Amino acid sequence: MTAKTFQMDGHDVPFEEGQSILAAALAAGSYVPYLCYHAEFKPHGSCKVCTVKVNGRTQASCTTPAREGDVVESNVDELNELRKNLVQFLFTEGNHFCPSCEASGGCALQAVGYELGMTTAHYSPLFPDRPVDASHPDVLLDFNRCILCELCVRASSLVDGKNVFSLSGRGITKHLIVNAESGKLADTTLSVEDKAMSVCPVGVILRKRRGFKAPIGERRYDAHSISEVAVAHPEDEAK
Amino acid sequence: MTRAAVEIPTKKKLRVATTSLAGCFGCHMSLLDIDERLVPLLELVELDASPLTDIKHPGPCDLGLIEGGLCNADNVRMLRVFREQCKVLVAMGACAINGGLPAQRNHLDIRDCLQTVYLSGHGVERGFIPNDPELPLPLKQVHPLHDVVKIDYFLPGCPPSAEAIWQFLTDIIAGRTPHLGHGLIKYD
Amino acid sequence: MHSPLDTAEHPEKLRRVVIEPVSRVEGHGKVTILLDDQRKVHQVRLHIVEFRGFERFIQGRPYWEVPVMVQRLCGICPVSHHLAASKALDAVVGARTLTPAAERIRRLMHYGQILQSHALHFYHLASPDLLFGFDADPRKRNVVGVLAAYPDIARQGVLLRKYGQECIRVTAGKRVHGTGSIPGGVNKRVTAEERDELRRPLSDIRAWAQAGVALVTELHEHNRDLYEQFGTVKSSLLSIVGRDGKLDLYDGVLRARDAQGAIIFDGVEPKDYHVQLRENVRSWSYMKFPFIVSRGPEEGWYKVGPLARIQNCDAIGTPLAEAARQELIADSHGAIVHAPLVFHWARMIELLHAVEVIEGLLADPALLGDELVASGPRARTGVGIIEAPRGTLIHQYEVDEHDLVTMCNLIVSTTHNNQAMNEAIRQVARQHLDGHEPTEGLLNHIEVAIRAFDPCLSCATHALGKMPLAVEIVDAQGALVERLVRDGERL
Amino acid sequence: MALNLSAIVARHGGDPSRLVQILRDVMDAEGHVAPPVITALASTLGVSRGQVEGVVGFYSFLDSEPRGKYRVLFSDNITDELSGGHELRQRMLDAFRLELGEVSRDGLVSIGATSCTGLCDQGPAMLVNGRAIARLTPARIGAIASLIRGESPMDQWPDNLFVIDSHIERKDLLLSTPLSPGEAIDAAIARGAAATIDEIARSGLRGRGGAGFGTGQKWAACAAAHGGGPAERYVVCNADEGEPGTFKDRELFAHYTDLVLEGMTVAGFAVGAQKGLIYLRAEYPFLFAPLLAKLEERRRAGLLGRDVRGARGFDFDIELHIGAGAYVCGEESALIESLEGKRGIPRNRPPFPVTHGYKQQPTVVNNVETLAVAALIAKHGADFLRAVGTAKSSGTKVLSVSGDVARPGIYEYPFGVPVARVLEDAGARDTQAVQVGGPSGILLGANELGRRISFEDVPSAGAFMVFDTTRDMLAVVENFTRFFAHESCGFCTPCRVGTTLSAQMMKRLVAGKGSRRDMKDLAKVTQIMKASSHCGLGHTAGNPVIDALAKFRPSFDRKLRSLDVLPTFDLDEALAPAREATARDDAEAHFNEEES
Repeated sequence: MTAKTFQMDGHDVPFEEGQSILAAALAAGSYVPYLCYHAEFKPHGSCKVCTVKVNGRTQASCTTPAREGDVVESNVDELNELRKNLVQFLFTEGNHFCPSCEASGGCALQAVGYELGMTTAHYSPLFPDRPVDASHPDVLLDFNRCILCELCVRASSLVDGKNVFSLSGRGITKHLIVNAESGKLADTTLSVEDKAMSVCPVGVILRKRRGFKAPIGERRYDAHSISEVAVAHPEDEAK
Repeated sequence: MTRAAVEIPTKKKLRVATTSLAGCFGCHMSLLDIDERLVPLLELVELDASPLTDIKHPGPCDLGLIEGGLCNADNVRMLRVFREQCKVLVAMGACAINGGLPAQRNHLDIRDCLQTVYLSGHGVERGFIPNDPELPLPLKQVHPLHDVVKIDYFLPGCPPSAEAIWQFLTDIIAGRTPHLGHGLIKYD
Repeated sequence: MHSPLDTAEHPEKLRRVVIEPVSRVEGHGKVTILLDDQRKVHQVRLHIVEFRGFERFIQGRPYWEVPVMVQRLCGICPVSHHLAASKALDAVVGARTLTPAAERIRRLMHYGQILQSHALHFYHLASPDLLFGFDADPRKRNVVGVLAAYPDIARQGVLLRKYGQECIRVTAGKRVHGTGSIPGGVNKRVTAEERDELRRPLSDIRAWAQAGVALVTELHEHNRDLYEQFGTVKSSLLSIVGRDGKLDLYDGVLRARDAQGAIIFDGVEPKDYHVQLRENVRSWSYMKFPFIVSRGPEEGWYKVGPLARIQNCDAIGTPLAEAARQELIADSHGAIVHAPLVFHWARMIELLHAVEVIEGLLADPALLGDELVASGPRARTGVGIIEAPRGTLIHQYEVDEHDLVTMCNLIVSTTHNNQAMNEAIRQVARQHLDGHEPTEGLLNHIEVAIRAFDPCLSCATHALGKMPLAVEIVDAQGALVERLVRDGERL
Repeated sequence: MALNLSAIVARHGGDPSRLVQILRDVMDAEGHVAPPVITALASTLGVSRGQVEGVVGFYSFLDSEPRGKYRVLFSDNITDELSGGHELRQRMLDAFRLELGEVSRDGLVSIGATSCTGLCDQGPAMLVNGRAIARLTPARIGAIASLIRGESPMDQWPDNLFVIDSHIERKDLLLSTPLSPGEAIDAAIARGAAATIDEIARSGLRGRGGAGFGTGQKWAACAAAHGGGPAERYVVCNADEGEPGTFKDRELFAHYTDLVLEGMTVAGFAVGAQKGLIYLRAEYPFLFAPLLAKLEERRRAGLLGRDVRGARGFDFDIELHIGAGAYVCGEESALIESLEGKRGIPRNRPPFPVTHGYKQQPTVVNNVETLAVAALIAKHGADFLRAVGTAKSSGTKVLSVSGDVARPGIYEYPFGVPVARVLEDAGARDTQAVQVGGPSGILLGANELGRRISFEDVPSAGAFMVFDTTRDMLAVVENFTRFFAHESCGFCTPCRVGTTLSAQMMKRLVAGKGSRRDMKDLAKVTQIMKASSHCGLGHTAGNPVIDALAKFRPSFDRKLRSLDVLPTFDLDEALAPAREATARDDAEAHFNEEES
């Protein structure tokens, strides 16, 4: 029995029933940029960076199940331009000061920006006011860098069973909140062993007093680009 | 010390002006970090206004490299002079591109910033906020260059590496569209 | 005592000459000069015109971010800020003593920085004045001109700087704004390969550094009167010295001498700096004016930087540099030297010293150790003082129980020299401008004096910025009569 | 106003899916939902605190911080704006010396803006503590300000303030065919469920909410879901009429209540549902009590409840849910999320609501008008509808006509009616443009008035806003971009950021401070939203901009200055705080006009 396949950028990509286009592509060694996807969680498709064209229609590849015979375009100028714009949107919306960010070099947002050749966020930055939460003895939350991927929300709810994180607000005021009347992380049950501690693709959820321990050259995306890392260890990357 | 014969070059060189607005000069340092390649570069490039020369205001130039964001009124005025004079204008480095670290004051009230530094500053005696007309006033927020003028190219990094700057300049000199290949785009 | 040229009695009746931006310095500043109808100078001020507010927005940030963040005060001496902040935060994380490897790696980073910055300042920025003359053709009075006229000197300058930058890259991860130093130590070990790579060019580097000292000595001897008189104003001196009294640019205690060389204070621990130093604010500069408390704001100002350091210490611990220092002392027959142009000489002696220190560090097996971080009982505050290339640099932080910075105070090298630079340019104005129509060449004299201090106006703009030159002549009503743009070829 | 939280929770059966309703009740009782109340609610309902806080933060009419004792919200639709709403709003702000969105220091009053309140035929309009007041005039504003100052309880305010007029100007098939309660249900029961669905399908009835999906097809899919086997099926009436410029559902519920409820019941019978849910927007508080009374009346008449109309086993009842101020909940899957007590975030599809809808059960979501028409088809048969309209758009369309017309109101026409005909009937003169279907619809220029309202040509959910030649079309589009920025749910990147950037750029352009780059970027941003947004809101948010750029280019060009790029911020104003701190006012402390 031959495996089911769809076509992506002219190559056959095998997939298992129920697998998304993104998961199948990554498993087959074809990189599609993404930010809010994580192999361990049900995809929800909010960042839209993984948008591909399926039979001519743009769709988020993480939430679109692969189907036999689909013709998928991914690594084409039009879509890469679209993705670059979405990454520019994210940079415009938050306060992404890479030069002093301890996640720099290991940050997926930054690495996808590199991958897509982004040299500027282009739009007029919004410079939102997002105070940090340092109340927890071992964890710092720097909301300035949040891209609202909800991976921490999902990890805390589904793996840790704690619901430490939620979202509030709407539109451009949507923001991450913690599950405490004080609004402070210290008043939640978060612990450093939680899954939610390890899923943030950017620099929001940080172990305190660990910043800059990894020297330049040894950070996650220093030696290899995110496209190489993501297809070399798709499961690992998703973690 | 041996003194070589000085030749005032006559060949048409690429005329380049550089400046630092609300920057730290790190981008200029990175430009100097091309090291020995400065020699061949300066055979192809004529420096106009720049922190490295005594030309204080740019004349008509082929290329303007600007480091630093817009922090005060003077920055805005100087940027506009550069835009008028330079055919191609480049935002060099994080500050020029997104305000950079100085933009971390953007969520603060500038009045409060000034007060903290000059009135309640540690070890300050008889403090007050400097208010002489010689001093340019700070803007409410720090802005990237493209908030005020058209920018032709963005050269990211804090600072962009010497390799990135070299690649960019050699592309421009050769008349190519500058392209930062893999590993040369960095935001930190 | 402030010179009378600080503030004119009737500024509204005077014409205003502006040098903006001051060029071939690191940063943004401008000079204004007020003259009367007889071209007599009534007021001269160096304004630091930019305000960046680092001290404020660092508040609320986690302390471990600070050493990386504060580097953006200055791209010319980022390592100085990187290390001064790290040292202050060493105290916060309780790292009373660094591991041997961390201590050496930081020193390698720092002396690499001294080397590259001094090379930059002398060869790329200041040497055109000294080699071509203060009023030489402004079109060639720059590093490009030096490259054309003195290719060997320029090339040595470029390579000396490169070497210093490589020391930084190896220890900090990149040449400008690395991340190598962290509270309690460093994050990156030095490998044997990296060490060997740095050792390879050392003999050339040493030779060029010696040639540099020889060059300034020669320049000084060729024009002794100018070098000794130009902008010379007496003041106190401040620096840190090693606990053994020798020159130490990375660590030590504060020592101040008066203009004659008598000790004002000595052995002051960094954490007690505020007992000895306070700051004043003037309306016309975003840069503050520090002074020695015991002398008061009027007379307590002082010089920092190479010239202060090599006269403040008891000796330099490396032989070549100490020999050069003795030569300088002998030249003035042991009297304290205050001449700004002699800063260049002192600077080259320190450059040579930096090469020697680096040589020693590279020969020290402890440099390759892999124990990088120390810690101990936490503290709420920390002060880090280091001798940056252009002078004493003070960083002070308070960190709360949540690890956030609640207070930041920075006194950067250039700020210490604020009054001294102002006094020097007033002196130059008296010596060279009084009664003359201010030409481009004459105005460059002002800048030459500023450059001698190697001001890092970028640093100074945690409250600052840049220096071109335009001369605006206004009539008594303040209307613009004439505008001379001191713009090199477009004057 | 002591808060009896347990009583409120008990009233809703302690059901977490009623969270939005519970929070509305808390708002009514206390004016805001305080953090301790959120904590208490979460623990009582057994959900995470973050979920409750997230819901409070999502809906416009729920606040976690105290607003004024009198919460005044001015409707900010373009029709309100054109009829002087902004001036009246300013008058009221001035009266209380407040900034927009501010609460007075004594906590007496807060004045803000809200999206279209569906009173476009009688604007400008406002909501005070959720109660709608239309036909605002300076005199009314003055009266309201006095009442507030006097802290007069709202139930003692003059009744005439709260009168909502009805302007049904033209009736056609739907609005003029009488139906006695129970007639359609009886017909459906007689025909049988499957045959009723067939009849609906054969009629060509398409959803009146705008998308035009075949109603029969939808019902059939729901009935067949889970293999047609046992499931809890639901019929949801989407009365979250949030599209600015539309108010036809308001009139249908006010005057054709039985017809709508009859349609729901028919749908329930056809798909095998036992429960119907009405999701009614919060902006129509004047409909709540009559509707609840009508439901009770129908229960008493055997039109709802067990064995409806005597049909054994056909148990069907209808529950009323009120929204809390979120346009996106008009999207059917967001509406379902909201019905379940959550933030109104559109779901990923597939699966579709017809198989996995409310509580993951097969669910039909239909527009108010669709259900009303369905009732008539059940009674009169498919051909009744097919007889009017066009080939692919059978039947009629109820339009909400507002803006620059002599007679704003409700107009029903057979599909295929030319736009010009509507304009003529409504008394429009010198028409410059018509926005059909609201901001997410189509903007027609004066040369397109021959186009026809139909799924084949110009589809419409009902809004029909008219702009005469005196209007600045840029200001119109700017209002729309502001609307979308306010209403984006924020789930996906393109819509969350794109709507905000569009609104900023349009604001600059309208103020004459925009640049060619802004125009280029506007086109780009709208394209990105269209291509990659998660739901219809984002897909259509750029429509007015795209249409205006194509059709009203001169309006843009007139406002552009010649520079390619202009500052994105006001330079001189950016120096104001530093001027204040330094007490400077010299020339150098300003950007002169030329520089700015």
